[in-house]
Amino acid sequence: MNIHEYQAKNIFRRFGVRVPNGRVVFTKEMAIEAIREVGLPCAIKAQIHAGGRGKSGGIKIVEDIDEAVKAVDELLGKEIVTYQTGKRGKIVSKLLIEEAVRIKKEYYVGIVLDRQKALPVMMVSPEGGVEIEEIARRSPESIRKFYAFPGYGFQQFQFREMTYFLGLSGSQCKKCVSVLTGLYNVYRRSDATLVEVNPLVLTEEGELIAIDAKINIDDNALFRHPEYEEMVDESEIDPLELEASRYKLNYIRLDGNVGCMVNGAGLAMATMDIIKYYGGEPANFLDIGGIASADTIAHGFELLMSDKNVRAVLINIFGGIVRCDRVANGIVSALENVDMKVPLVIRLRGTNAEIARDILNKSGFSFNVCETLDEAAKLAIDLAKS
Amino acid sequence: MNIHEYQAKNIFRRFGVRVPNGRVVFTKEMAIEAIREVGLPCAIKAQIHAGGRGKSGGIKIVEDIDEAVKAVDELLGKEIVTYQTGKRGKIVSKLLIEEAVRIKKEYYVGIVLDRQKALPVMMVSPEGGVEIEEIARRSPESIRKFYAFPGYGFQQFQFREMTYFLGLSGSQCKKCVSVLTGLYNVYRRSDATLVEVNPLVLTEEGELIAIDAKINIDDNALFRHPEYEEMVDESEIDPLELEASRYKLNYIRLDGNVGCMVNGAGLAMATMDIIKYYGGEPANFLDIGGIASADTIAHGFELLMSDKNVRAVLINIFGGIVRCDRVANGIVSALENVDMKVPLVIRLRGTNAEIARDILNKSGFSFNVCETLDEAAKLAIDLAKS
Amino acid sequence: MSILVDENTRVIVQGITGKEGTFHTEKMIEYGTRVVAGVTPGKGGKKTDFGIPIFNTVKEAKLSTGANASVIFVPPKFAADAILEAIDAGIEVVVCITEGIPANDMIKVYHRLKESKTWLIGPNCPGIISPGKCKIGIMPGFIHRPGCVGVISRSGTLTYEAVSQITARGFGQSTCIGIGGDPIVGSRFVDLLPLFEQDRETDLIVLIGEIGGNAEEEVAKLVKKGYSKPIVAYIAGITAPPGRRMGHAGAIIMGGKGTAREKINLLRDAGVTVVDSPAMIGEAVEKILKGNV
Amino acid sequence: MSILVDENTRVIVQGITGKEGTFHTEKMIEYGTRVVAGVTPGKGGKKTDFGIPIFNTVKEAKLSTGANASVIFVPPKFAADAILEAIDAGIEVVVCITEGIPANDMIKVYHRLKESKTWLIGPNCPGIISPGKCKIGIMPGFIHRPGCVGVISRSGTLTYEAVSQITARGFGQSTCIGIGGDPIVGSRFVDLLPLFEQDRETDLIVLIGEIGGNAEEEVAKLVKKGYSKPIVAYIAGITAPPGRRMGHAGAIIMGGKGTAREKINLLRDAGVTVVDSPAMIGEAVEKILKGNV
Repeated sequence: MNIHEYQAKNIFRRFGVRVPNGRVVFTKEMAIEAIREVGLPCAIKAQIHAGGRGKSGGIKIVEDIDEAVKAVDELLGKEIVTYQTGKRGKIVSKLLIEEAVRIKKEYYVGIVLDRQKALPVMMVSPEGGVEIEEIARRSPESIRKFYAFPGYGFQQFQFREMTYFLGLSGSQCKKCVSVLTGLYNVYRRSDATLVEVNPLVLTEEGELIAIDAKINIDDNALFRHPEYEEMVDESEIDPLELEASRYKLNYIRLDGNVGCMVNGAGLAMATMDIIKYYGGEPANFLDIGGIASADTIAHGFELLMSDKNVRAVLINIFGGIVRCDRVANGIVSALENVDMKVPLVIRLRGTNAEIARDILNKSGFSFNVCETLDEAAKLAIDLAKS
Repeated sequence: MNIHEYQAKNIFRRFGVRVPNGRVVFTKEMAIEAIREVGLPCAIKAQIHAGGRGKSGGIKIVEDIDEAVKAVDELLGKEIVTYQTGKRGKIVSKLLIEEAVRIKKEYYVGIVLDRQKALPVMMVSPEGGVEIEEIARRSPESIRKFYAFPGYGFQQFQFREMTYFLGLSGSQCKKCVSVLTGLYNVYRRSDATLVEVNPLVLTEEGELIAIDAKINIDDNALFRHPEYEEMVDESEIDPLELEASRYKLNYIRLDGNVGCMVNGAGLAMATMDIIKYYGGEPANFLDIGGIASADTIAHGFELLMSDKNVRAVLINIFGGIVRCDRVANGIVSALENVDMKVPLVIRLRGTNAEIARDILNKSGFSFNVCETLDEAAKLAIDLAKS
Repeated sequence: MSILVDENTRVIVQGITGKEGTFHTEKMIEYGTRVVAGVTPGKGGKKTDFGIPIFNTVKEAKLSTGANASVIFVPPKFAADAILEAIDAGIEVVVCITEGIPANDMIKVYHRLKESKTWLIGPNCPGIISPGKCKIGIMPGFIHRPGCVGVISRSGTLTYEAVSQITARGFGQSTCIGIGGDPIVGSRFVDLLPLFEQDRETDLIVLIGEIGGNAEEEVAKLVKKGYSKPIVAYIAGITAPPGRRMGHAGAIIMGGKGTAREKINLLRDAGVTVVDSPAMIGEAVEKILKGNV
Repeated sequence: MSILVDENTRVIVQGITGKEGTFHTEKMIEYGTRVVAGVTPGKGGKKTDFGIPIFNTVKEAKLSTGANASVIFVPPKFAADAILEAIDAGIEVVVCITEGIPANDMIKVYHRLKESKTWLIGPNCPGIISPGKCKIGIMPGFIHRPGCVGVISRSGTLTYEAVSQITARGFGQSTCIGIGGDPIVGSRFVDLLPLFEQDRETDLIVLIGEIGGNAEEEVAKLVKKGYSKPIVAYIAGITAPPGRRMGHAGAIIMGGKGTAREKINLLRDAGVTVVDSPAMIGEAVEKILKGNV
């Protein structure tokens, strides 16, 4: 689960990590009031769930009120496209107005789960301010990794080693150990999968402040953290994806024209891949779950039909535990309630696949029933083009 | 650090472990008021720091008010001698008045540090109500041990296994898992070295209640638990031992007549042992610490002189880092301020031991200076007898 | 032969009285798996409709029935604890079907597991099957047939697709294992490949990977050091957009690492036959087994 | 020869700028120990009065000086962290002098230690000395002389007593180790006895035990299985009352277990020469070494 920068900063505050004085606003009026309160110069930051926001003009540092108003106008209600948003971008509905701090030095601190060691890893670098991938490319020796102790987390000596690696000295060392401890506590107590501060800055005044803040929460652990549920920003989620999640469907909207409906995430990705392989473009990822019921199939159809880009639909179901004849009946009964405007290619494999084909053929609806994945993919692409 | 049963039960309550309704009282009047409040029948329990209290008459169950008053009279202000108190016993200055519960079944639960595995171990037995050592002798198969996971403590499945081993079933299982979880939380969050409930009882009403409660806190971890400092009951500590602890001396009063003053715990025990070996009786254990200063020596003398049983004193100092001549000077200057009424045997070994002997011999005080431990022990015993 | 499970495997079902547990226990028994006990705390002493005895704890179940494997159908909140219980009881092969276990819970399980002798398959996986001998999990048994192809996969239905392609071409499987799609799984590709290497019945391994993590990169390293049997691989997710989660917690690309393209290149470089389309798995297997490469 | 430390051992002092650290660093250098670095966070870059370079972290100190041992004079609150830092830096022999470390902190250290290649001596111990070669700790160096007796002990001054008896009879020591009096120590008797067994220079071991715990019981078991060198033992605390703590956290008898009498009986039964009085240690050593048993 993603949360906004301003929400992450509120959590940081609770764990004793300093962040700039700031306010979140939703309107131009609120923004101007906030700018007066926070003072100038200040930072105006679009609150959207997508990496690469800075590079795409989503963050503006302004010196005077005219500049500030101009920045607010340029951001609020506008679309920002980053490498993570896809072509459609994200509409900015919230701004964080923050005091500007006088930066002496920028650091990077990130905590993620290391899958290979099955342990949280803390990465620190004195080369903060640019993306960690870029630091890794430009000066890999400037990143150092520290692994938690199983069951005991990070130790004080590790925080000290990080501090000295960052090049801090004197009274700043204690402050830095305390910031790093606080960030790890955020990670640990939130069941986070990512806590990232880039940059953590040393100010001219000698304070350590988290200028940016990113937290991802482990969705599987949300039952332990009811406090985070209210942080979900539904406006951030594609409306179709939001609807899908209500039906426990796994849907991700893409930019192509071949709609896909598949059971299982791996098979769904494979179906997208084969469409691409034969020169088509998948319109979405849609996993209706290992067990395909009539209900989930009906909701899946609705989703696909809501995407105006979809010109053909490919259904690829591997009937394992669930019998294909039941799936076929589900498709037929779903079609009775959904207005299908585009051609439909169906491929059913597994138990009772032949009975299923009979059911489909006799249903009165017009389908293209295929045997193999190859055949189905090629046909769907052709139909989408015509 | 030891705490009283009533204090332990207050901690149990905080961690959700049920204990009987009760009040701690210091006078007969308070006791009678408490008995009225708690109701009859009730339990009247002497609050002293010593095991074996039950067997020595320190716990009385009374049915009516006459019995109750009699029990209070028999306990309050009286001395209780158990196998742990030594001959002198403990004066009872506090009573715990508790409602009597209708016991259906008694269990044993104890959590201690297992030194060999370096892990907390939970021991449970369905044969509660008698001492664990006795259970171990009578029916070792009725005790089962569970070890914590390093860094992660005990797991839910272990609490379930304990519960089923105790023979609980139905709705009592959840209650039992919750009690066991609570007890482990007491252990963990208090930095305890021992948490023991004997008996944990199943009442006729189907509730699980800790009838007794014992907690020992790791002295070394007290800095993390300022809340426990106020629980120290100085009236429970031998006045001499209390004074010793103020000077950071390690003093334990025993029943013999040869006072010992030694640097180092091992050497102090060895000195007691050799006195016993030659037929004498040590009056105390006194470790003045690895480094023997004039100050600690002076305080040591005061302690020994306060024990009226002491008929001779043996000083056994191994001068290692600290030079013996300095120790000798310390002894001489201490004697100038302390009135020594009994003969003194001194054995100094280590750096500058010969210079030290000269200093002692020329001091004007009458000493018996010995070379070997053998010689010193024999002489001290002889002097104590005469 | 086969790996990890065979006709002598005796299985405990943890969470046998739940909906999933009941359903799949029936399916496993139908397939011929020797399900000898169930565990549901509080229901010890009872029996299932099929006459399988239920116990309160895994230790009791093991002691009474001599079980050496267990399969877990326990809700995600309690699943890590169930795995730890099975490990602690000394169960040799533990299969955890449960999806949605918190990563922090799995960290705890993982490090305990590595100190034990238990093989954990999953979580969030379809399970393990040695066709004709033993099925522990939720895969459709009928698509499999005994044979010489070992299958390991991070995916569920995509594995069935691969298996059915292999079966359709007249070959069978020695053992098929879905290792699970979570960031932390009990057994990784590189843990299991040596078992297939030692298994006399396995002539070729089909490996189904996907974007995210570095399980496939580890395989490339292992194979490069020398692996004596041919591997046919397919890596799903070449079209997946970066930073988005494709169903599995595992199927996410972070910052350019773990892309399908990188994985494919590394595997090919190590000598693995990587097919471009998921429809080509069966064909590639046939080519190699018939010596037509 | 000797065990664990010798003339090539290069020592870091953790907490070198504290009162104890400063004092004993001087004493160690006087004895001839190669103290190559000190660690005090925040004082990195400076030097001590003796010209020893100070570093902020153990890793830096090790990297700069090639140290392979460390000794810890850090207050009890921070001592466990200092041990973990030394283990993490790959120091081979770590000696922790600090008294009063919480048991829970030592549990953490102990399990990390067992996964590492580090030998930890202590905590709450006088340290280790290979006479004439290297002294790491707080024992008075002058009472020792090089020789063929290995000494291991749970006690401090009582060890000095034993050593001085051995020296007084004209013998010397290969290595003397105070393992510490706490409930959890890094190295136990049974961990170290095999090293003495393999050390060519050691002909006999003097072992000083005490009440509490089961370190001596473990020794009895080990010796019973076969130990090739003679052991002279003394167990302190035969007069100690039950349930009372005698200085060390370790010296406490719980419920009849760990009494001196039991330990003595078990050791004798295993063939260890246990002396009745602490004054008889030197005599017993002489008898065995001169073949007068």
